[in-house]
Amino acid sequence: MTVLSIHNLNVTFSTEGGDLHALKDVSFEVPERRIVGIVGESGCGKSTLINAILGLLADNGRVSGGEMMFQGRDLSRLSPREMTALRGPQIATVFQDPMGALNPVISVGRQMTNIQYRSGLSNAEKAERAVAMLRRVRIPDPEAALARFPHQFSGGMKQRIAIAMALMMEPALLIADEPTTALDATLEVATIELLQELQAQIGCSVLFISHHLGVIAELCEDVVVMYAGEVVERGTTRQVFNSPRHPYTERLLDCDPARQSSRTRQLPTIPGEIPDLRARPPGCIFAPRCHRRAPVCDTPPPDEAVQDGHKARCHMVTP
Amino acid sequence: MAEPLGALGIILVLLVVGGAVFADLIASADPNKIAPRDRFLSPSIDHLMGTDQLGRDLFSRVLHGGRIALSVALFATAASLAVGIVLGLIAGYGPRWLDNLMILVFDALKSFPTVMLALALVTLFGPSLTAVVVVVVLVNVPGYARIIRTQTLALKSAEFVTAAQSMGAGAGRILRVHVLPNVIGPLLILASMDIPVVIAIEAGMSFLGLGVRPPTPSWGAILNDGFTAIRDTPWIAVAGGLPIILTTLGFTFLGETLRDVFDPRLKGRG
Amino acid sequence: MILSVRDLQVSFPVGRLMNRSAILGVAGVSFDIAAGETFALVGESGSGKTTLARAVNLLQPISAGEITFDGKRIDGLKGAATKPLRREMAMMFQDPVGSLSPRVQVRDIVTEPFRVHGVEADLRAEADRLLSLVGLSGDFANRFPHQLSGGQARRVGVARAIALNPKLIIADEPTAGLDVSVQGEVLNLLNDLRERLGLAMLIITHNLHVVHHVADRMAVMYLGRFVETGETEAIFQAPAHPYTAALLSANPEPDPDKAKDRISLPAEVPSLLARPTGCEFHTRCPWAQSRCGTEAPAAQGTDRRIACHFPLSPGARPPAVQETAS
Amino acid sequence: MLHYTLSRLGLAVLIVSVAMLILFSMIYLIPGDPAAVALGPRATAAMREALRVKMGLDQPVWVQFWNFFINAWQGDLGNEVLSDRPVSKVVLEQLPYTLALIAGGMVWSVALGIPLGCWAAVKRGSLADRLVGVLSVAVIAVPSFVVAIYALLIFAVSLRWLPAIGAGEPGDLGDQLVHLILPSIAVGLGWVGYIARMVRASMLEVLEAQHIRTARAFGLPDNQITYQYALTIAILPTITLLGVGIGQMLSSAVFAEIVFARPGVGKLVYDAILTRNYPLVTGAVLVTTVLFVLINLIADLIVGALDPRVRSSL
Repeated sequence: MTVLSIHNLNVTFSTEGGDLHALKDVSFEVPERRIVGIVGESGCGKSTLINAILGLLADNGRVSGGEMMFQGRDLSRLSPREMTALRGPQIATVFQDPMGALNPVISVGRQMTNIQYRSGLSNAEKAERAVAMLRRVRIPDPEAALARFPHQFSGGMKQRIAIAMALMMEPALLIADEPTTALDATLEVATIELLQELQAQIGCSVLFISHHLGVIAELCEDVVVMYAGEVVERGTTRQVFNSPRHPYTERLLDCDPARQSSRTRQLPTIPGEIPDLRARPPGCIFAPRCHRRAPVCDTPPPDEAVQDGHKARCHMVTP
Repeated sequence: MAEPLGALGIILVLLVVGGAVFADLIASADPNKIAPRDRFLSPSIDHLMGTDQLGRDLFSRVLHGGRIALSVALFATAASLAVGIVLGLIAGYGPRWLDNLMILVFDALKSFPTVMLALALVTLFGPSLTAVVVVVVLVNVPGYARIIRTQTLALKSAEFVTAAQSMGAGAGRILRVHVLPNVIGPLLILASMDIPVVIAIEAGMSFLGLGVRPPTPSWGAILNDGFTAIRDTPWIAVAGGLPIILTTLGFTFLGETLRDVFDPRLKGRG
Repeated sequence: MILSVRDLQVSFPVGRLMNRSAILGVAGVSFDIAAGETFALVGESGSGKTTLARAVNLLQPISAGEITFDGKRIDGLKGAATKPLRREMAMMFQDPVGSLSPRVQVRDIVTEPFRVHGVEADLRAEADRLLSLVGLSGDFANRFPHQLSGGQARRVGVARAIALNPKLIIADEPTAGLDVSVQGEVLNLLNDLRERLGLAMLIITHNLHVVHHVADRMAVMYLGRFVETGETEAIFQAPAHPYTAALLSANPEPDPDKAKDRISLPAEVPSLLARPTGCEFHTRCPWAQSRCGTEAPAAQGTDRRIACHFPLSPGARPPAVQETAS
Repeated sequence: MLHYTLSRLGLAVLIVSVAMLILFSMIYLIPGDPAAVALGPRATAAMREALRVKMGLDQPVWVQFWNFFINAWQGDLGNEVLSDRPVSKVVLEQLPYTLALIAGGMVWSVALGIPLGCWAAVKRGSLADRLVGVLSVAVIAVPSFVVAIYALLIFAVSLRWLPAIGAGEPGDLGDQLVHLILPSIAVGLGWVGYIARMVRASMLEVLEAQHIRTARAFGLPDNQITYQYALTIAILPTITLLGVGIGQMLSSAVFAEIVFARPGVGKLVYDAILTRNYPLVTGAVLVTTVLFVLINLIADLIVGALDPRVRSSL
């Protein structure tokens, strides 16, 4: 069973300099009870993808093709009202910035009961659920925490409260948008362990977005590698990290200084810049920076299956 | 803000400025020539806006009044800007105690209601154009200095300023090269939007008889003449009020459009 | 020694009128940097590493200790007296774009040190020379900072730092805000320049892996103190302080088969207002024993200094965690 | 919150003190002899000297300021020249008329401005938004005394719908309210625009915030997001603005009182200037200044009470 299945998703923004093709033919699946990681550098389209799934694209953006099937329904065809009903109880989100994610003038308890407005529970029951959830994310003295305001918590605690809010309604899918990036490394570890533990208990699927390869490797079972608005490679984490087939993935993994276990004075890099998405090249999007470039790369690359579930969008891949 | 509004603003401003600059050519009548026989004439071909209680041609007085309004506005705004920028930079970059002291004085100055301050000043120094300019400067400077001060304070801890300090650059160089170019833009836009406010202050003080002295033509003074005789000769009040409305609207529309074009971040502020 | 720091303390006033007190952002640290050497300060937010760097650069007044640069005491210098020093010691700031003045062209940014210090030079030629040193073409001279990518802006920052051939460069988070594929470029550039120009460097970072490839020696900071100091390679081979070990494990190799052996630290970083008693790390240390809560450990050793009662043996794993999942 | 209240109060006292110092300096800087000015040209040298001693003008500057300062804080603003009554009493007699006028202007401009601004922000970019934008700018631009005179001309002189002068029969509330209509239109019109713009701008800013995105991601209904999550924050700068606005309305009130021949502090000061009744002028300026500072203090305290971030900051 898949919870979310995205097929050939395209997103376009109209800008003053012409249409910006932010996502091009993005396809991947989030199976039930699995953690899928999306990894990519800045400008790869991670945020656009989340906004598209949540139906929160900016006014000048639109889904220009493809479908996003969530529990049998295409998210891009739902009315705003139907979308609103899905967000929260079915698809919950944790955002990157723990400082800004909570409303500064509404108490934590009020915010946590507000989001249960569809549950039909009494106020006391809602508060009880909120306390139980805060206890699960290890907020000390959860009853007292309900009356407090976000600025009275540390960054790490705010992020745990945000996680509690997201998982309180036991959603089918949790989208985590770089939830640990703003945290210190040692806090990051604790937050990831917490996410893992709660996911196992609740049994939801997780779409985990990060630029941090180490975190993805630890947390995720499947991984989707994005570059300039395209999915260049996807598969299980083992398949992609142990035998990357797309030159970009290969290079990206090389670049991670953590991979260079022995000391080196010449670290690998990827020369060049991400192309202008207003004028996508007709062929492979990575070709201008690719070390294995061939004449055939000027034509659109196929989404080549390497082995079961492992796909790379590259001419050079031979199964 | 829609572009057509900007166009309307430009047209209005050009009309007022043109009228003021070419006042002598457009209106042949002497704005100060008293003609007892022509008192209270209603608008006609000879007197486009009619005449006032002394028989002076209102159209001519309105055009010449534009000169007073515009020159006071430009001079007073420029003076406020110069003083405000210098004080704001000092408060923002100088020592903490000086900043606190200056802010206190600014707040105290701002706590006088504008007209009350004007009334107090004029009582003490007598009505004159200088009094108008002093009032405008006293009213504007606290606000301008505060804007510059707040932004300077924010930039003071910006990395590029710290970088300049770490390089050994002195306060003068830092303020001139790294701070001023980054803070002056929004202030210039806000100041240009304050021009109609300054015109209103001049007209208001002249209306109360505290600005320009008769017989110098001023829109506020004409409005006052009209107000005195409002029941019998309403056109004088109309003649005095209309240019004020058109000018303030023109400058405001123009300023809004300029701001939206140059600095969209400021949209809806002030 | 190009730089010697002894028992440096930086304190910040906190509270208002009635209950005024001070917290120690840097609580007494000592280290040396030899000419041509790269020394790294590693720590998480609030560890005091940036404060320490700013204090060394005389951007932050110190409350105690000595700083000796190139044989001269520099702590306590003020105003114009600091100017000659600023030619010799250049600082690079965290934000690649934000540390460049937004309304100034790249050409004038990289040659600003010449103007500030009144050095006569053909500024146009100097700008081209500096840009080519950091691998940027002359076309960049006419750009403004917002027209640069993060990596390009970082290169411009490096060019400005080396403009007057300083003896020491202080780099605060040189790879912050950059993508992994660009981080390598910047680190390679720093390594390259260091070899060509014989610079000494003080690098401040939260990312241990950055340190691994550029620093000769390093210090790990926690709550304003050094917990471990030594040769980079030695520390990476066998971290001896539990905090170093936790930091090292927090940034694992992207390998799904190896990633699981992280050391997870319970609780959050204590507030500087309420420093723990004894060893200040004992509230979060998986190896802590009763002695750690009462007695502050003194730093042991000469080249390799460790402030811990029970230094780890190589490859140590945390003792079985009693109850983290309650 | 207590700390916040006390520090705000302390600041207000400080500001009023500095304002007194500024006012005193202005009086002291008057060219010529205040006693001579007050008594007019026909006074003898002996009379002037007697008044100088009575006014304390023979003492050193700092003693003069200290006396002025202490007396002013005790409510003693001296006596007015014409009837020798205490200035504070004369001003306080007129104050209720001015306050009624300001309250009138404030009430209708808030009642219209806040919903308009909210509406424009929610319908961002629509024709309605643009219309509200243009109208706000237009009413802000036109000075209140011009509005007053045109309102007088149209509604009182031409149409004769509303009374032109006075404050109405004492004791007749209905008559007083009718007399309040035109002046409060003049005083409040520009503020409809200010408030609408401010509410719109801060609403738009808040609606962009990360926590609003979070609230949407939790599927909260749009109305709740707009009114509970966004407006509660967006209203805070508007409250501060209203504090400032009352100061500006004090200015507009001067004109409105003169144009509509209403009693009030503005009319009082204006008449005092014409009769060279200087103690009355400075006294009235000081009273309105204190009033303005007080209102801003209240606005700050309201913002503090509504914003938990301020409330809990010691």
